[in-house]
Amino acid sequence: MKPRLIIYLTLGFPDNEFVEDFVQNIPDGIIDGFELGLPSSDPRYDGPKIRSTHGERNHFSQDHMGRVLQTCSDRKIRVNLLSYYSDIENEGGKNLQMLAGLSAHEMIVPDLLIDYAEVADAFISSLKASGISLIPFFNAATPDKVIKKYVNETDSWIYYGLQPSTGINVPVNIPEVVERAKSVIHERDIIFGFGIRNGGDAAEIIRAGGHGIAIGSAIVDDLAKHDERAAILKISEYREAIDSAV
Amino acid sequence: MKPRLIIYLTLGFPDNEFVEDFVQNIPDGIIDGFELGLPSSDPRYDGPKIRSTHGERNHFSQDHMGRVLQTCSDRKIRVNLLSYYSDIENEGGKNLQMLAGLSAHEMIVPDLLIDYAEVADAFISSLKASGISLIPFFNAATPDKVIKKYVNETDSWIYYGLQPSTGINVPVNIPEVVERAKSVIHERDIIFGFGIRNGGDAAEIIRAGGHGIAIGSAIVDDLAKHDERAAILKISEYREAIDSAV
Amino acid sequence: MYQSREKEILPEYWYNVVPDLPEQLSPPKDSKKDTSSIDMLNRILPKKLLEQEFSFKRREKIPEEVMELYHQIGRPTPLVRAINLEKKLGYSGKIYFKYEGATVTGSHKINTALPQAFYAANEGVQEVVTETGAGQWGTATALAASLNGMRSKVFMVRTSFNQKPLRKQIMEIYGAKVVPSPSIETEFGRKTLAERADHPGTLGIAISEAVEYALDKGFKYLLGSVMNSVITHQSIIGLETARQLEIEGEEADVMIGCVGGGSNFSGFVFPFISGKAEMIASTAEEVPKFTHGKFGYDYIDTAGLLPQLKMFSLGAGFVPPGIYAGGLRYHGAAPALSMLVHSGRIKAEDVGENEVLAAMRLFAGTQGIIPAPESGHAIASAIRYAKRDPQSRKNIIINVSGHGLLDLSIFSRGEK
Amino acid sequence: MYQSREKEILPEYWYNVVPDLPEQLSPPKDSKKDTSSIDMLNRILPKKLLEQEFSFKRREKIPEEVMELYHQIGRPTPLVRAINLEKKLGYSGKIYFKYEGATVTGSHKINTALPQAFYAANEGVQEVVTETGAGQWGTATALAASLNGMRSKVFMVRTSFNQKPLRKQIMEIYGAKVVPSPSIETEFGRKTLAERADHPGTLGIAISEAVEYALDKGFKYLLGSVMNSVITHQSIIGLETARQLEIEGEEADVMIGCVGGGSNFSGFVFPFISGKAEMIASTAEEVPKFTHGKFGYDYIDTAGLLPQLKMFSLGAGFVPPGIYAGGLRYHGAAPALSMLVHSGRIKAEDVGENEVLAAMRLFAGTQGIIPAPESGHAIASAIRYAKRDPQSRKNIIINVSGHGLLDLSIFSRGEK
Ligand SMILES: Cc1ncc(COP(=O)(O)O)c(C=O)c1O
Ligand SMILES: Cc1ncc(COP(=O)(O)O)c(C=O)c1O
Repeated sequence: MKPRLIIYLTLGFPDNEFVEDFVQNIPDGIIDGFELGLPSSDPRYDGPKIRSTHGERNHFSQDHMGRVLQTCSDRKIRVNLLSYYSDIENEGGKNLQMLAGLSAHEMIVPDLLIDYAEVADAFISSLKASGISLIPFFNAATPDKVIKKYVNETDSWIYYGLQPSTGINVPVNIPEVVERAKSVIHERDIIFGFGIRNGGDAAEIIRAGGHGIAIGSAIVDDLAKHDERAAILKISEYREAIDSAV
Repeated sequence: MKPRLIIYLTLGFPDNEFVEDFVQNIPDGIIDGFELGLPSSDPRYDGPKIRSTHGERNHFSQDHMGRVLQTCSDRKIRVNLLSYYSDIENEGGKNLQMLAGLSAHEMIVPDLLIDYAEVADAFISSLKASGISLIPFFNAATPDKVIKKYVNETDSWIYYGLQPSTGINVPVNIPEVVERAKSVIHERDIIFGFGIRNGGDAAEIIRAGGHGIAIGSAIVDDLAKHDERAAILKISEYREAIDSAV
Repeated sequence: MYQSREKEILPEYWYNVVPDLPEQLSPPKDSKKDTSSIDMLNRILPKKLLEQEFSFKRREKIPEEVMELYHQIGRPTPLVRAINLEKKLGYSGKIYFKYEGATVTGSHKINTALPQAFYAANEGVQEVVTETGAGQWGTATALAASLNGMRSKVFMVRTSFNQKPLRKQIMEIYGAKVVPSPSIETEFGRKTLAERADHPGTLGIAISEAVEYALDKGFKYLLGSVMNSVITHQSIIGLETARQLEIEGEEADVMIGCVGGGSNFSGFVFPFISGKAEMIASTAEEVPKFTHGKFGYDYIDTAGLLPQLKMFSLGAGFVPPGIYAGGLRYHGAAPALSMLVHSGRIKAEDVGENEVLAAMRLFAGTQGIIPAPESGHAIASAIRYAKRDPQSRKNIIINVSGHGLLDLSIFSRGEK
Repeated sequence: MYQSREKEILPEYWYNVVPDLPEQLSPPKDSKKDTSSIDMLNRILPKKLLEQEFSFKRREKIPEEVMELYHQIGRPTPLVRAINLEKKLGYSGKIYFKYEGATVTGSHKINTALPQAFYAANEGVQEVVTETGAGQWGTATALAASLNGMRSKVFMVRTSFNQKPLRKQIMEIYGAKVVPSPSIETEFGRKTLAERADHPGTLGIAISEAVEYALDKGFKYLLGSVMNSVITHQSIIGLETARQLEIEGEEADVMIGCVGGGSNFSGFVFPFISGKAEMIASTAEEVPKFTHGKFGYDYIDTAGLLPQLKMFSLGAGFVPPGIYAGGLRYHGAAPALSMLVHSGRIKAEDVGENEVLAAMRLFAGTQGIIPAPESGHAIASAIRYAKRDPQSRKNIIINVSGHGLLDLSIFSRGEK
């Protein structure tokens, strides 16, 4: 199987126009999907890089999100959304209703299973009712029981964090992390993200049996500089790294 | 076998006359022998009772000893002598020459194997040359090797101390002491002495397998009082105790 | 140590409870907007330690060299049936205690100091630095550094430094440089002293000085409690206990330990977490973190240099009274332990000074061991438990985290 | 303690060397003309102890109750391969140490305090009394009394009493009444104080007070060293060592210990006496009993209440300097040990303070243990031995008779 490459963008960063152009311009075939983050007032599991992309929430507009999703849909690029549950909760489910009408049918909620475990089951049900699957977000700190429970309750692919949060670069033994994830999660694709520093890391994940990788912090600096070329070049390098690792 | 009863007397105590009468008057058959101590200026392995009988050395005379030995010889009472090696050494073997001419052919030298081990072999030879056997004196503190060596080098009976020295009355487990002695000393009679406090102790020794007992401190008070009758009565009681223990 | 057959008791792997928790642990939180206090750990912690801190492998192989050091410093430690204590209490069940005071430095702290120092030495570090309050952690660090051929530096809370000359002395014998904190060796220390020249010091200040010093000099900083990796290392206590109970043919019905940062208690009970044993965490009445603290994010250190953790805390600014049990004065408790107390799996209770001193005397007179005052809390809680139902046949297992030979002075104050 | 399998190491019998000596031991000698100081022992010593003192059975069964107490206080103690020390010294052979500091009272003294107290309690005694110099023996006695349900009283040499408050404290925690000696509680004490009100005390005076007090009140007196029975009890050290070496598959080539009264050393080496191991007794340069003492009869105590023994002695009136190693200040040495030193079977050497302190530091930094200053002599002698021939492949076995946690102050004087 061809390894998957997913690119994380925070909606509205560095500005709406850049993001909309970027999803339009990215060459065919080099990525397998976008993960689009809804800006958060408290992106507390993110490191300083990604935190900086959330900036002020008013960068973001529903129209902007709609346009980005439309482009991806037109270009047949798979998309999933990312939103902190704390924001969803604050907005009383407004986003959820909005999302239901869109072409993104998968969603990551990084704090859901950690800080809101007590409402997770109900939330997953209401997502389902809106036609949206939860992409479970796990990492090394997720207990086996928790992984098994939510693998059971969902049907999408799995997002597995290498680092406990983005932007942290603590030493990680990649083969061990992949092995642990695969020993608990069966028959589901596992995409690894958070703290993949370079092509070497990416290749190591694939060699160890990961189904794909997700990249975010790595291109934040290029995006901040509005340097689309540089970002796309970097993405191609990751593509090459994982493809040649198979 | 009839158990043996040996009575210790210090020559010249309480005075020459008393001792000479005593060996003359003791009824036939109640004892198996006398052990005659040569008064010592330093009877250091004796307790206060026996120490008091040594008193001043000038109580003692060779003539006195000769008379006592003669009486015993006449009465067919077996006799052995006891002398500290420190005295023998001081007197440059004078006693030894004297003893050679007498009818006492056995001798105990309590400090020989302890404080004079380095000259013991030579001394035993010179005793032999004078026709005298050493009665090895052992006790609980005598190492196995030492016991074996001197059992080999001698041929008389064995004197085995219950207490580390006379006049000490520390608690003693009589069966254990006798058992130990018999486990190291084979095919030789073992007479137990030092600290036999009463008929009960005496009987216990015989019951445990001892071949006889030696009594000393027990009659010192009677001797001091010149009370021959009381001493003989006490001796008879020991006789009875050991005889009935068989 | 000690016997080749004791290798049956000493495990080959540490145990990390995280994969077996009922819920997921909240990650540490960066306290600052633009820099990462978590990333900063890369500069002060040994790489391998940091990896352990965040990898949460259920089984973490104990390096062979550390294994050898564990043997040398007295592992496995004994599990002792406290027969005399049982008799004295008239308790019908059995009371066992795991005795961490049997290590050469006198407490469980060496269990984590050794691997931390080993990892640091392995990375070519020449000197390690840490802080100490009561002195047990500084002692363990000093020896661990010496055994791994490194220098060590200990920032010791000034009041302790003055009150516990023996602690200072033992650290120096092990080769450590001990400085009273606040000191003039760090900016933070100088600032603090400028504000108050006779500042008595706090653990928070000492941590800040140690971290600053490590950052400044490129040395590594060793941590004594609270962190996941520390608790993983301390699992050796519970793993040994499990094997020792197995050998005895017994099961743990009730497990009791004391909680400062939570390392000895967690290390003791976590290997039993999937079983049915009742677990009681004993804390100081004067520092009632579980009974009066809040469960939420708070700072590890007072200066806020280190990340925030989700834990029970009385507030990083909490100023504890100068109690007899210096090791229990910490404001918070390890995240996994906090979660399990929060969920009710682990019970918590507070014990006061007089009850603890009486328990220590009783233990000394019956078992011969002068426990550390910290461990005295565990013993006091166990005595409470046994007295509540003397007819019970439950096996009570106590963790006696250290001996109190260098803390004897506490017997001169308080109850006689 | 600790593990059921450790029962393989703990022997069932004590060993008395006397039946295996090359020559016969000279009996104790009464010092007085008309009374027997040996008989007097009947009044102050437990009956069973006195029986042991003079029965010299090669194997003496350890009572079951004492066995249980031995387990409780930490027996068997560990035999540790001193790998770090070997490395530091560049020694090609192996160095092991038997660690008596692992007992709960911190030294070998508890090995004999327990049976003595047990025998006393068995005879219905309510209180035991003893003296202590450095404090280790008093500590052991205090705990042994407490464990056997008796009160205890300790006459502590006044200088120690003042210099070692921790020692006093630990004895009191164990329930002992500690009085500085000379005291006003005995006639001998009052007499001594009348002559000199600020008398610093000596071990001799303290023994005399304890004996007088025991005679007066009908209590029993416990002895800490020198006597045969004490050495028999201490044989548990060597017997365990023998089994531990067997388990390790090793033999003892050189055995080294320190000598005060001779109990730890004798207990350590006597079970090996019939073998080929080289044996070295290490004494303090300031108390050179073997190298400068006389082999002959001398008093056990200064006042001459107890019998004379044939031993190496510097004279019962010898006034030792107030050295760092209080336990080595005794003027004599046990008779069996003295005989074996006299015969050449056991070698003796003196070590001075600076060498000992350096050895203690080296040991602490490599093995993590702060040894008792007494034990420091054994370690210093072992280091000398290893340095003399680093290429040797001999197994050196050291007896580390106690820990020095309550003696840390000695490091502040002398060499830095
Ligand atoms: C002997 C002892 N026990 C317990 C503690 C408390 O720490 P923790 O809860 O991390 O085990 C300390 C801390 O200094 C200690 O020294
Ligand atoms: C730790 C320690 N070692 C050794 C000794 C010396 O005594 P002994 O020679 O009887 O073992 C003492 C005596 O107090 C001691 O406390």
